[in-house]
Amino acid sequence: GNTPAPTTAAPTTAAPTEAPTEAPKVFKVGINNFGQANFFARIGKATLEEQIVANGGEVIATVTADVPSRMTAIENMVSQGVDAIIIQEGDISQVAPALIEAKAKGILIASMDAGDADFVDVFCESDNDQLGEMAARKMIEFMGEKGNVVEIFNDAGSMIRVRKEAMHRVVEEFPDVEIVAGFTYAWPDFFPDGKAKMEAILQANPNPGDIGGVYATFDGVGLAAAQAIREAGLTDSIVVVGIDGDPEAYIEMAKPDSPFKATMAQDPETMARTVVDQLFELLKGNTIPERHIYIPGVLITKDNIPQ
Amino acid sequence: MEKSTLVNKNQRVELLRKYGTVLGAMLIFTIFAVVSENFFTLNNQLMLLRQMSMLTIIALGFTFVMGAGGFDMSIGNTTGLINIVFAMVLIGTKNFWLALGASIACGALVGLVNGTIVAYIGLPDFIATFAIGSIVYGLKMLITKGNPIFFPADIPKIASFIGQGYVGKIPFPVILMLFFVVLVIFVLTKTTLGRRIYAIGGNPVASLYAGINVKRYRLITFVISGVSVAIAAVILTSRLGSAQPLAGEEFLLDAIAVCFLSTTMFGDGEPTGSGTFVGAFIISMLNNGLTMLNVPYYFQYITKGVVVIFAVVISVVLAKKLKLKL
Amino acid sequence: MEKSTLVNKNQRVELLRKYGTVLGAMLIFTIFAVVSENFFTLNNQLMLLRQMSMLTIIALGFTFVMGAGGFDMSIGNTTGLINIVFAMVLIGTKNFWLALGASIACGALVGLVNGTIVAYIGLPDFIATFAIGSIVYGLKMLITKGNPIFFPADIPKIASFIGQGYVGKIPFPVILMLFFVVLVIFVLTKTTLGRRIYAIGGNPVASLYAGINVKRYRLITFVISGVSVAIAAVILTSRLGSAQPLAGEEFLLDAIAVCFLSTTMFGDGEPTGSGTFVGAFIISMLNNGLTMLNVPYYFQYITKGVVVIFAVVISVVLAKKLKLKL
Amino acid sequence: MLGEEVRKDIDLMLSTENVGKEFNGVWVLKDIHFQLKRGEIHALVGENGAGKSTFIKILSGVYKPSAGSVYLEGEPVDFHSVIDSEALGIRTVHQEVNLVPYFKVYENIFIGAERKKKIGGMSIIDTKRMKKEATQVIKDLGLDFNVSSPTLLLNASMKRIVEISKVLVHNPRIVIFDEPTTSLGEEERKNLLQIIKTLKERGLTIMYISHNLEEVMEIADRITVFRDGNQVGTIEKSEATTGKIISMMIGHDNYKHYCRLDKYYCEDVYLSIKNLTTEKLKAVNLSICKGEIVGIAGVVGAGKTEIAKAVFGLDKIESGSIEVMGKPYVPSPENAIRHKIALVPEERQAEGLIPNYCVSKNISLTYLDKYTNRAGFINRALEIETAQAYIDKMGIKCTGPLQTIKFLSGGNQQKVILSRWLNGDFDIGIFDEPTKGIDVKAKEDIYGFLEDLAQQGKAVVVLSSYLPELMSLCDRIVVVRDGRMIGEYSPQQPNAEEKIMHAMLGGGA
Ligand SMILES: Nc1ncnc2c1ncn2[C@@H]1O[C@H](COP(=O)(O)OP(=O)(O)OP(=O)(O)O)[C@@H](O)[C@H]1O
Ligand SMILES: Nc1ncnc2c1ncn2[C@@H]1O[C@H](COP(=O)(O)OP(=O)(O)OP(=O)(O)O)[C@@H](O)[C@H]1O
Ligand SMILES: [Mg+2]
Ligand SMILES: [Mg+2]
Repeated sequence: GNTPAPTTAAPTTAAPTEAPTEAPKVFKVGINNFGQANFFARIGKATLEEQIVANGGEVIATVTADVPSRMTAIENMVSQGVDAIIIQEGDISQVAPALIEAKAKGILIASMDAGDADFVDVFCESDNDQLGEMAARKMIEFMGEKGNVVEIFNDAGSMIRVRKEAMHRVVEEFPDVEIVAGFTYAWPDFFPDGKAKMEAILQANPNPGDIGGVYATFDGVGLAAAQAIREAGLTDSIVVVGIDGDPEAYIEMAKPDSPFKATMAQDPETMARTVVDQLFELLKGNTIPERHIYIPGVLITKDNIPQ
Repeated sequence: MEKSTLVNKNQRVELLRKYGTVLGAMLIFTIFAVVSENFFTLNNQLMLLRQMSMLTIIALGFTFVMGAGGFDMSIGNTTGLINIVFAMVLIGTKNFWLALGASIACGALVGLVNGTIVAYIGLPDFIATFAIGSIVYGLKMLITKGNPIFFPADIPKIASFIGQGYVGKIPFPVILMLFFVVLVIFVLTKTTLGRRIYAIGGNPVASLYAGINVKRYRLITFVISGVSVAIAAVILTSRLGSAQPLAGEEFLLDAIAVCFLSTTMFGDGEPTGSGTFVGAFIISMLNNGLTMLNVPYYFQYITKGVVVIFAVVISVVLAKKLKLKL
Repeated sequence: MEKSTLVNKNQRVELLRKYGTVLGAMLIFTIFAVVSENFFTLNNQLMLLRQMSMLTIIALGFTFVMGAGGFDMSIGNTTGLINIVFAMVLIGTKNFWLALGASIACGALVGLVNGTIVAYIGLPDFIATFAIGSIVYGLKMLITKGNPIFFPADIPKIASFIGQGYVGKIPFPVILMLFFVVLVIFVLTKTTLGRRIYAIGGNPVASLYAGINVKRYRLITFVISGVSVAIAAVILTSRLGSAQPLAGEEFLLDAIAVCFLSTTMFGDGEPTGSGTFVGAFIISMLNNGLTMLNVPYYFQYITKGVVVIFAVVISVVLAKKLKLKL
Repeated sequence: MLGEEVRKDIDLMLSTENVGKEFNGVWVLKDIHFQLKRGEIHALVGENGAGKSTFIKILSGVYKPSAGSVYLEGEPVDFHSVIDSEALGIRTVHQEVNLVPYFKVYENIFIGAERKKKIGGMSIIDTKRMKKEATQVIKDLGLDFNVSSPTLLLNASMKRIVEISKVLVHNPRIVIFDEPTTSLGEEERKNLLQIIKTLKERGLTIMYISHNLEEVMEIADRITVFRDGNQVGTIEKSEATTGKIISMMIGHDNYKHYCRLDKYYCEDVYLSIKNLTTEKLKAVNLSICKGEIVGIAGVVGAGKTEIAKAVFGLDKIESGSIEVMGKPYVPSPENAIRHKIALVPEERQAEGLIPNYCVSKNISLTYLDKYTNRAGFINRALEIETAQAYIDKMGIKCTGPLQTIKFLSGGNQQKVILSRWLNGDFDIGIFDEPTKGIDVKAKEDIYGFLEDLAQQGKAVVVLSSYLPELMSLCDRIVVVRDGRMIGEYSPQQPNAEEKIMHAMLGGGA
């Protein structure tokens, strides 16, 4: 929904005219990060911490990898007297009861790429549907609008599911494109597992042309798949697209013989900065123009790799 | 010879062996209380108890299995399966008791399968329950494709009370947990069931010669474990307001750690109900206290490892003074 | 007395018991070969062997620990730590042998710590190695903050050869694996080290009375396990062209499953070198074959569970006919 | 206190001064001044729990003494573990059998002493040589069996032989035998005593612990008696008589030989076994009545234990049937208890003991319902009271009903496990080697208890390879050989003992 944040005062546009005499309150901000396995999580977390400190706040950082632990971490942060909580990645509604309890204590809630809920005060995300759709279209374009697709996914991540479904939707539009195989990667130990499974898929479809495209729902597994494809000597006939904008994916794409052709880059740094800045506005008692902020993804191919 | 002083010294060692881990726990508790102003508050302590309630209940079931010398690797995955069963039946029927019944039946069924292949067919418990866990994992992903199931607005109140409600200031899961702790301590120490389970754990051959139906009792322990997983899963689902197919996988290793801690306390090398409670408290207190102190997460892993080792060392080193060990 | 027929019948049962799991494996193999045209090709078989090489090497180390009646829960986390150590030293010094040495030293060190607290201080192995694993996890996240380390272009050739190279058509990791399989079979069956490890696993008191330094040998098994983890981690890092701090965690449960499968084959309830090889083959073959058949992942988990149970059932049911088991 | 010169006496192999040992504040050994002369066979006797095993565990480095010192050839030694004592040539055949079950016999024999050969500069184990040497060692002990068979399949006596062989292949200087003849049959017992004598001739020094005073009288040069952890004295064989040893052991002279007075004649059959055939047994027929004591005799491996196991549902029955009071009965341990059949197993440590349980919990285990109210709660007070009664009655040496059983001496553990069944609610009790490991005096008590059971109208079946005990105890004796029933004898009939021996050993003997 679009519920305005409860702490909102009047719809102001200018900065508040508070007297700068009283010592500024040091806001404690708790952040909870879901696993530490990919670049998005890491850069996001680091930037969140930096930006909180830059805003004069104090950070309480927690990292958890499953839902009950995440809930425990939230409760612990509340006990510690935080003023706001930022949830990064995963699905914020999975821990709704703990956050609703926190909210009742006057704590602000922010979501960074972790989905929306009516108790969320600030929500910054990439549009995963858009990321998935654009990556899929680019892949199909590279494939010449025909051929077989392998999908690499893991149902356990909400954004991964959104990306996968977007791809399915796009594929429907092209009668000559078909999803013929796919596999789930292990998490967080995805790299060796992803590579081994891609190898098995390639053994089952050994001829050039058996597979035209590999849709990796995030760059990490795309890298693993690209390795397997290169080793199988199928670089010329298979294209890999990923999502994330992982620096390692850029390095891979820059190689002349890489099957890794495109990624939809997210911008975790901007996302993190935006979420923190908006949150601090609310903490200071100001209003913010937009509760739900999209940080657009950028399509990166060999031609526009950022430095 | 100064017999009396010797007796006293040995009794002290024996006391330390039984209560060494507890002492360790109290020490850590005190440190947290002194260092973090928010740790030793009523609110935080109640929250800590609520956090540990699910782990405790699962570990209590595991105590039966381990007491009989067995092992159950399926508990983590089964938690997720029951989360789903509970939510689906609840949403489908809007009847909490039906959903609870279905969950317990499902837990008992998994336990029955585990118990049958371990006790009656005779497979090694570790590998058998591991394989069953893998099947359960496949099943729950087959059903949900990984999607969580959220409660709609119109579910019965009691379904959220179980995990989120309070009786006075006390969270309801805490009351449930304490009830089960007392029940398990009672069953394990005062009834024939408990006596026979520990006898089987101590010497299965002798138990057989003593006329105990070893297979049946081992089966029972797995069923108890399955049912306790079901109860914990219902609390978890209620607490989360949604069924997460993967929620609860972490319980496996934590429950194992808790039960091993339990073996170092109170009893004579077998896990006890009270030991399991203290063990779950230690593990949960570390999670809570270290977050309170804002220790970076990787240091939390290191600290947790170090603390567990020290807690066990206290008991083991003292136990050694007492008897020959290999 | 019809001794001869009895003996023959028993010998048949005994043969089936020892080779039942192998028969099961062959059956699955045949099914894959028939159903998937690309499964039984030289290329795929070589790839399968390469995929299983790391798991096999880790499980071989675990075979020593389990042979002596122990358990090592730290192998998964240690793999990740050594991935990092190897990559960092390699990138820092550009010297493969130095990096290899550092990795092996690091593996041996973890083994030494495990072995010391288990064998000498006397902590229960499960909880102790679990705690050490937690510390190792914390350490590697402390060092890397979870970042993988990719190899730059200028690393020595041999560093990628180890994991990616070929000798003729045969991937180098396969050669390494076969070398270690043969070495382990030899050590376990033909040397006093192997005899004594099994003796300790079979009856530690008897071994102590026979003058075997039980503590030292148990320590050695943990060091062997650590070193084999190090070797596997070096292959893994070389194979992936990068050090992934979390890569290898899956090895823990797989290696345990492999060693339990191993105990059902060839030997008499203890894991053997050849059994471990076949066990690793079964697990890896399932991953490979089911993915090739494009079986949905949840069915893969179900199938894996069912197959493991059946493979073990064959051995166990037959073993029962031979002797009283509980 | 011995002077330096006495300790350095060329004849003195091993000596102790002031050696004592305490567990949990209880001194189980006090001020032991023991001297073992080079080349002698020195017997150590005493009641159950007198401290014999503890003492030899000190000599072999399993325990460290709490007081005093041990000297080997005059030099003080300080053993930190078994490894240290073994390095100096002291080896022990322990009271409990400790073997690796799935190892082959020769592998067990050579644990820690593996024979090796060099192949291409590499040292690998020499299986062939170990098999050969193992076969020889066993042959030296007067036996002949396949050293490649799994140890798991051996019976108790053969396991004991393996234990002894294990010690011998290490070429020790001092061998300590802790009750080596328990669970041996007559033949093996004789062979073993002969072996021990041979070892002495080979120049080995031997310590020998036994509850069988005839054996002691037969082979010992000197005898040391322990009582309650004290060294009562050491006497030369020439001064020793059985009576004197017993009175030193028990501290007084009024000791009576058990002799059964009332004999009972079978009337109503309680249990009948018809054509029972298992893997080991061949068409066994046997009927047992309430109130009688039946002995089952046979050499080791004859199939005595197998009869008991079949009745208790532990072995698969291939054909035949068992009836209880004329009604068919399906054997299983649980069903056996329900039909009031009890089995007191032969290997009481492996098959009876719950090591971590205290004495009282061990006693109550089988008939737990006796201590349980309708709601299923155990009456702990009753349990402890009962345990205390048996501690007094059987003379179990322990600190009380709450002491953990694994800390009791071997014989006292046996007494506890026996108490479990003596207090049982059964109509037929099968006692497999009931006096194994039990001291002379307690043995007589146990005969008395068995007779009491018969007086109460219970059927008592005693399985024993020690014929004299069956002769004095039983109303009739059934002989098995090679899994078959050979015949039934009355101990009263003329030349009974001779006839039974003949039946046990078969045509040849
Ligand atoms: N020569 C032998 N080789 C291998 N195993 C034997 C041999 N003789 C007997 N056995 C084993 O011993 C067992 C028979 O012993 P059992 O315990 O029934 O005899 P027993 O008459 O009760 O003797 P005891 O109780 O005196 O040891 C059989 O299970 C058999 O496997
Ligand atoms: N580890 C221990 N802890 C506590 N008490 C012990 C321990 N070992 C032995 N004891 C006690 O020491 C005493 C002597 O035991 P020991 O085993 O030496 O007797 P024993 O003379 O060998 O008797 P038996 O003839 O029954 O074998 C017993 O009362 C026993 O309970
Ligand atoms: Mg003794
Ligand atoms: Mg017998």
